[in-house]
Amino acid sequence: MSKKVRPHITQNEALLFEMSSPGKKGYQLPALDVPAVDAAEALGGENVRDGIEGFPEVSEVEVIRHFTRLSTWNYAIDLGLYPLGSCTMKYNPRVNELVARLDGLAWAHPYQPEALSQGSMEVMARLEAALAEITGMDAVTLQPAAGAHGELTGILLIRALLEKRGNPRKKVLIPDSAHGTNPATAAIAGYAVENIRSNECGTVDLEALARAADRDVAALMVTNPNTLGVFEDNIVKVADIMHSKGALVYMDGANMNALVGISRPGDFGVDVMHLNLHKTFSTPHGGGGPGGGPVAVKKVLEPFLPYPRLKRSGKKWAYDFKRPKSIGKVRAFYGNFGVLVRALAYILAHGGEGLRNATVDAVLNAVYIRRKLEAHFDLPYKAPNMHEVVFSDDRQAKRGVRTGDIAKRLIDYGFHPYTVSFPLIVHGALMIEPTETESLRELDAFVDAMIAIAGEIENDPDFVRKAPYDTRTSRVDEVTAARRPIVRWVG
Amino acid sequence: MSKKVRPHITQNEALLFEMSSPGKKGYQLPALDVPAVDAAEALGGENVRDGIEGFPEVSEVEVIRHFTRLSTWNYAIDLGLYPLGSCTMKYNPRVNELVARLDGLAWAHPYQPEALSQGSMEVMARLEAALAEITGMDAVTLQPAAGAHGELTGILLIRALLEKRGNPRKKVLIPDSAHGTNPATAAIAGYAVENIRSNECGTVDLEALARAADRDVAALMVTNPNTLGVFEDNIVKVADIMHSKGALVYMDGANMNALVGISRPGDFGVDVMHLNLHKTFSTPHGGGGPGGGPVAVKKVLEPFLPYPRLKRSGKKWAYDFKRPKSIGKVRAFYGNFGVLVRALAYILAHGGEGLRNATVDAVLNAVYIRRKLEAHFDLPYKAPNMHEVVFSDDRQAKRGVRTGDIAKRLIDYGFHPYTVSFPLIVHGALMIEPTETESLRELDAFVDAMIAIAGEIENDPDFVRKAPYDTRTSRVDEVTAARRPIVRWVG
Amino acid sequence: MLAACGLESAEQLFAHLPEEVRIKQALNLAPGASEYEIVEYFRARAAENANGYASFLGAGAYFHYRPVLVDTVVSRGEFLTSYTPYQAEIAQGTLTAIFEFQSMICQLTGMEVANASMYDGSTAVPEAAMMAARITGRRRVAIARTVHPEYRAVLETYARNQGMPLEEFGYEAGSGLADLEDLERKMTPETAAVIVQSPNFFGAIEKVKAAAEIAHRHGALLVFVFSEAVSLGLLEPPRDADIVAGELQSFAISPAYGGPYAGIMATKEKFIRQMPGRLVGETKDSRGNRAFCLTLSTREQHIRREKATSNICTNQALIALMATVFMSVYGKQGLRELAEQNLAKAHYLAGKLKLRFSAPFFNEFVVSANGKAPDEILRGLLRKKIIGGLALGRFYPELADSVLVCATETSRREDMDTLASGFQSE
Amino acid sequence: MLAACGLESAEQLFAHLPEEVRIKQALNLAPGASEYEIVEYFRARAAENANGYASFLGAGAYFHYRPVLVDTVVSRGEFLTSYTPYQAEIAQGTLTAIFEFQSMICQLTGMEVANASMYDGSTAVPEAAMMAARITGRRRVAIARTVHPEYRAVLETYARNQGMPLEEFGYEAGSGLADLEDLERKMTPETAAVIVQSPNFFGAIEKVKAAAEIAHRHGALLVFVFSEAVSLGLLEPPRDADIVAGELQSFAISPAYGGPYAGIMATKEKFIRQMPGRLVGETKDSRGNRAFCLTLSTREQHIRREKATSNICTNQALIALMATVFMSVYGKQGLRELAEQNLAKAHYLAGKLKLRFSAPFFNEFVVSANGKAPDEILRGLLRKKIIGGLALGRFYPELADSVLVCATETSRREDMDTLASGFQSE
Ligand SMILES: Cc1ncc(COP(=O)(O)O)c(C=O)c1O
Ligand SMILES: Cc1ncc(COP(=O)(O)O)c(C=O)c1O
Repeated sequence: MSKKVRPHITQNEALLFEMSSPGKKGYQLPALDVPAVDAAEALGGENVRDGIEGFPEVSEVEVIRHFTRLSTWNYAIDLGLYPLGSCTMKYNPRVNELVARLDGLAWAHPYQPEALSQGSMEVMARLEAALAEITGMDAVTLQPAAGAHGELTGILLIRALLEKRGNPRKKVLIPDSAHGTNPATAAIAGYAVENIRSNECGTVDLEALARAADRDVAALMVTNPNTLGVFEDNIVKVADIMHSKGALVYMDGANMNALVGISRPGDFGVDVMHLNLHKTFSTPHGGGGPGGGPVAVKKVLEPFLPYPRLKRSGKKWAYDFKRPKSIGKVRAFYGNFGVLVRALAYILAHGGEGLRNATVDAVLNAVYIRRKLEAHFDLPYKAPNMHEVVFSDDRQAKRGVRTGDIAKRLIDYGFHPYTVSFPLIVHGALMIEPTETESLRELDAFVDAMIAIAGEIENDPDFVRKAPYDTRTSRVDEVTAARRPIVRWVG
Repeated sequence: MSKKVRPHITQNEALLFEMSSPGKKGYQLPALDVPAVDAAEALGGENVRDGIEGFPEVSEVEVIRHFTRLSTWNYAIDLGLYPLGSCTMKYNPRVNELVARLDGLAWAHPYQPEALSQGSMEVMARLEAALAEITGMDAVTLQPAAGAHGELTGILLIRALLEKRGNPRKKVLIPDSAHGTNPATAAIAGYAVENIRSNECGTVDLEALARAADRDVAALMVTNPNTLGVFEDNIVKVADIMHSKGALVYMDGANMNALVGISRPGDFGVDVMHLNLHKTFSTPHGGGGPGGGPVAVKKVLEPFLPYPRLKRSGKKWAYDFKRPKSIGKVRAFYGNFGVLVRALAYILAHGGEGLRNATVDAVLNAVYIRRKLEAHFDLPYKAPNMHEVVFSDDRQAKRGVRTGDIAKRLIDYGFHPYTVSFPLIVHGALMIEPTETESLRELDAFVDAMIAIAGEIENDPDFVRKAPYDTRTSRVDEVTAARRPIVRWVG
Repeated sequence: MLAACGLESAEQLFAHLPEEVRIKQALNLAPGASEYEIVEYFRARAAENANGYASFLGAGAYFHYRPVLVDTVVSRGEFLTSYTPYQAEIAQGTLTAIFEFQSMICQLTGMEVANASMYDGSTAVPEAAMMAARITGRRRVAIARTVHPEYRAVLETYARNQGMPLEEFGYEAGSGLADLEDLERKMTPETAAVIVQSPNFFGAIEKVKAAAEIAHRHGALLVFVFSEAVSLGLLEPPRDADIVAGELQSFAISPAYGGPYAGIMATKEKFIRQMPGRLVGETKDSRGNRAFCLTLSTREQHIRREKATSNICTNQALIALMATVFMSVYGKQGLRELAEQNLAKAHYLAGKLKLRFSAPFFNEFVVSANGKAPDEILRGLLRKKIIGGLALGRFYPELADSVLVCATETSRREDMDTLASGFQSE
Repeated sequence: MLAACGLESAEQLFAHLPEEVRIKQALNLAPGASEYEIVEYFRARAAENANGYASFLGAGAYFHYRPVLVDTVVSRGEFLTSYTPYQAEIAQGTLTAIFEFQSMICQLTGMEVANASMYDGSTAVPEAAMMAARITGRRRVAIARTVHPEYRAVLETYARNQGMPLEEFGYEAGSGLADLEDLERKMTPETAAVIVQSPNFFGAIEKVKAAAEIAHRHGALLVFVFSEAVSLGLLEPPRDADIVAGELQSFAISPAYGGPYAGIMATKEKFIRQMPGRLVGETKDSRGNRAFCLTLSTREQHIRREKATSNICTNQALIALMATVFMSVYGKQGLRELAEQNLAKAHYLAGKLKLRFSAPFFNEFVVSANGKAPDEILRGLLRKKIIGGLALGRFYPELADSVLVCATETSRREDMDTLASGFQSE
């Protein structure tokens, strides 16, 4: 067993419902300083419910123990390398948590008067400006709540522009390496999806693109660097092809951690793109969210951005709701403001040079892993990689061990696995993104673990197939879960 | 193996010194807004040191991972029952942490003007009043930093009074069941210690006391309930004996969790006592401290309290430094103020009735454990117990298993052990204090574990002697540690 | 490290990028700042916002007390800094908590299944509408004008591009409730969903049963929306609804100038496969221990791509966890007492004001400005450090003389008295 | 539960208490308050303290920036809510951190062993004096008047009752340094310890080597005291001292109106068995893994009782952990840069003021009020939201015209300029 981990006791814990006892409570409210009101009288008896059946009844100490115990069953960035490709699991600075909790920000109501919201508005304006500078675009909306939401916003912007030009068109082109949110988004925005196959370098096949790019095409959704971590070196030509057909280029900015300070999408032909604040800009993933998916656009798309827009009015910020061409709102209020605060804090901490250095380190770390592992795992695409590297389980599959098994075995070695089975163009993908915040020490431990597992597969593939061994929960039966779904507690 | 725990991987971690690399840093300072100063010039070259040899050089993410990983190796109240007798490991409410961190309190400087310290002074005044009410005493000093420090303060107060009366006297009487800090304190206060043996009920032997109580005796230091958890039912007589000889009664208030709201030391003859805020009043132990050891006294001792004293001056609080009879200061400034804030928050949350209810539950929980375990473990003293119960390992010792072994085996069952080998009057003591914040569920699990271990000892004593098995660190060799002490990292 | 990579300089890492795409000059951003400066910067911004006001704003974002434990739990790195729980063996903490969340949302709403969260209430509404369209095979949607105007605006954005015609039905001028006769008129055989909110934007309790009856009679689904989750502690849950889409901000989530919040979606078991978003299910591990994992992901974009039930990927997991802790702390008894306090406070305040509508309300209601300009009243209150509510003209031109006012358990009697006097006096 | 205990009522639990000791009426305390009310109460108290002032107070409690990670770490329940690490197998987190703490304190002070913490700097001083007495078999102690007056007061309290005669030696009126000639005069064959502090209470760097030389020549030990730990990032450590007693408040510990802070004690290996307080040592577990445990506890009260080296039991573990995190974050390079910034700020400010003493100083110095009353100057500064320093008359009657002023890395140039103008102008 590896030197990275050792098993230790963790507390078991029942579900809250199972530990409930009638009458227990974890709260106390201040005494009411006004007369009590009879609910049935005020609301009508038919509108008043009985007690919420099954709802937990536990004490304060039981609550804190419950969630503390649960938390110890999780892996997290705070515990070690989390090399999920495409997810940019970098360190989440704690000062960002502190500033997001400042009373004046955390307790600001979205409808409080503009004169009493200048701090929030300044934060948003400054973040918009910084993101425009980083992406090389002209305007930014902060309203979308996550990457996929940003994609939708972006495609709707394209649709609005094309409608304005007379024809919203019918199709969106998407490389076969794209993330699932891209086609799902295009469909929700009312477009048919046409897949573009990748060439042998894993990048967009120019010929295939040129063939597909007809007058029905509204846009190309391209990820750059793509999901192989490879820069689309023909990106300028790609954009030219699209533009020449009156179509636009949408860039999925999930992989901006490879580009910040090095290359700007606005400079290579992109018309609209989203950013994932919860990836590139270090806001914590929190077990799946929240995120932030700002969309940056070229000037031509600016009139269509969701309202309201921030505008300067004398020395103050004001909201401009009169945006006749706007696609409307994509979310209530102004976006995931608390996430925006954290992202701005990250940008302020780094500054321009710091952001660029982070990019360099992110790419260097990924290249390092590639160098150390390419003798042991199949590398289906040989083009230079940027912030992540994608191997395949080709060699290991011959011994009957798949990428998912290797992932589970990595857990025993003390690591969170890489992204499994994505992108789809790699059969049995191992998609590894270390990020810049990992130390050489941690990277080396990971490399050693991967090599050790490759060795184990040679000697005893079956052993690896049944991993993990040292976790409190052994391999989870996902098939049964899906076959007869139990998605709530029924006692 | 018990249902309470299951092993899970935890991260290993080197010492900070071992993971250092030159030039790494986890901090950034704002740029200096004044001219830099040449240190050698300003201070003299001989006063300027070289870099601190061996000092860590690590990144921010390495720091957070380091301490997060370390933390997962600890047991804590937040994880489960922590039945350390004499330690009152109750739940530490998190709101207390919040209020102690409010800027105006946490960043108050001890020398800021009184007019700008009224909030802090009010907190202290209110806590003093509440503790006086709870103990039935006349005045309270908050200066002592912990229980032992309170003991010292209390004994010095006694000494000062007796000196004033003409003779500080020579001896302090201490029951043989007392905590080690009692004799250690008496010695530091310049007194000889005379042990008083306990009677067969575990309480102070009145005859022995009467015999020992001569005119050389300054005070008796008594713990009530005593360290067996037994109330000194003769306490009034005990006090009378001491008082009749011109001696005073000091009460170690470590066990006040058995009395709050039920009985007041000031009403049963105690002249001076300390409280452990980190026990009875729920301030967190933090792995060994900080604490708070306020001392409460009867009027006769009030003039001798450490200066400054809070006094009302019109509508404001002021400090009275002119205390000619004062024993002086026992600590810089006013005490562990942040701990005082938490203790007051606890008192405010409970109110009089809530405090009393807590006492009732604390005693009930201990009585419950006694009832459930007395068939399985030897109970050397049969008097009714209050907040804790002390068994002996008599039966288990016959199988070669000692209290320390049972304690280690409890760890495998998912519990922190009880207090081992204290009080000294019980051979092989198991001193169990559940506190009021434990649920019946958790108590039952503990009882089951103890009974299961008793069974294991019957079947396979050797197995128990080598516990724990499921911890990342197996039984630690304390003997070697003491034989050749390595108390710092030397690389 | 460079050497180990066979590189001489970091620049070489980017040598494969075409020259034309490389940045020519450094980013024009301020130099990196220290923690200290960052805190100072945001403190200064926070000071530019409202501070020390008593606020009676609600309208989709409510001031409720937040139990300290909530922040304690979500500040634990194990929850804060983990990703979506794809690797169940090292994510049982998050998975178990989500399972509890889903269960509690079911208990609260009277539904049979609930997902792991949506972005917020506003985006949950179009997701519910699209789900109804998938289930019914119809495209039209009828939505009450008493639904939160911003939720309607978001639905509008989605629907327009989805080719889903939207029909709004009005409200009764007297009661402030959705005009169900108008709804009846607007129902068509193509109507997939009827969408009502309760308490509605005016704080009034809608006749959900009657709306459901109309919807169902026309073969449509009823989508029930809520924006004030605390009301569910006291109000009859929407048992007649087919889909529930709501906002949990009231459950320990600070208003945070509009987000992040947590949306929920709940429905009947039979519709589970049409539901958007992540779901956690119960199963076993290979040793037979109970375990949880993400399940039914064949509904989701990463498997089904353009045929997915939604494009949602990242959701609001940590915020949903906050709500879960909140629900655990308050529990059965506490949630009811909390709702009762809200009811009492709002009715105390309402008793001092001229109400615009007659329907029963929970903790929000519309106040008539008595012929005065709402803005003037609100400005006057600001001088007394009171944010008096939301002038409704912005969303309802016909209510330009009215203010939406909210009182919660945090509203103090003396502040309510001040507010009331601001509406009454000159 | 009562039934399981064979009881009919909770009252029976206390039936064995003599009637006369039972409380007759309920405690006279306010009824229990909710979290909300508790927070309100303390917010109100916090608001009654100084808020928004720039402070130049030091004198044993310093304003330094606190890295956010410090609070993140100590807020983890595993550190916050654990007891003294008696059970090593489930306390390796705390034990490892303390071992690192001890090691860093050694590196910082140039000593060979350090304990797990003392209550604070002031109580560490008498502990050091008593330790010196034990080692030397002597009873007298000589202490410089330039040691923090409150530390001296605490020593005085302990020493008086221990029968340890105290002798204070003065300071040079010009330099502000301890008067070593006076020390020389006051040395006796009974002197166990010579106690000096550097930087001393006036901020000046003492001649520690020379003091040590005198002490050692007379067979006494040198006890070195510090109250401003940041100075050790730049100043030569007290290698010639025999015992170091100090205060770590500067290491990420908020001033908190005087506590909790963390005292340290460090010494030479040969004196380890005379040291008070807990010690963590390295060892192995039964599988051969490195492990840590409390060690040499035969020095301590729970084993040795009246013969223990001290009565200390509870110490300041969590506060020491804060200092440990602080030292880890700043590290070798950072601690130096931090100290250099303090030096630069203090010298900038000092350059604008009339200094009372001539000796080199670190981040604190004594300012002469130029014939004006210090209190008046300080009151004037308060009006400008500046707390200008500590008027020294309280502790040194002969310095009644002087103010102790401190500048740290947190002091802003503009505030320093305002402070200076307050001293200069009318
Ligand atoms: C390449 C790519 N695009 C889009 C997304 C979707 O972003 P989000 O999860 O924020 O909706 C992801 C997230 O994993 C991604 O990796
Ligand atoms: C009975 C008793 N007395 C005194 C003390 C000493 O208190 P402290 O550790 O706060 O110095 C303790 C602490 O364990 C104790 O249990």
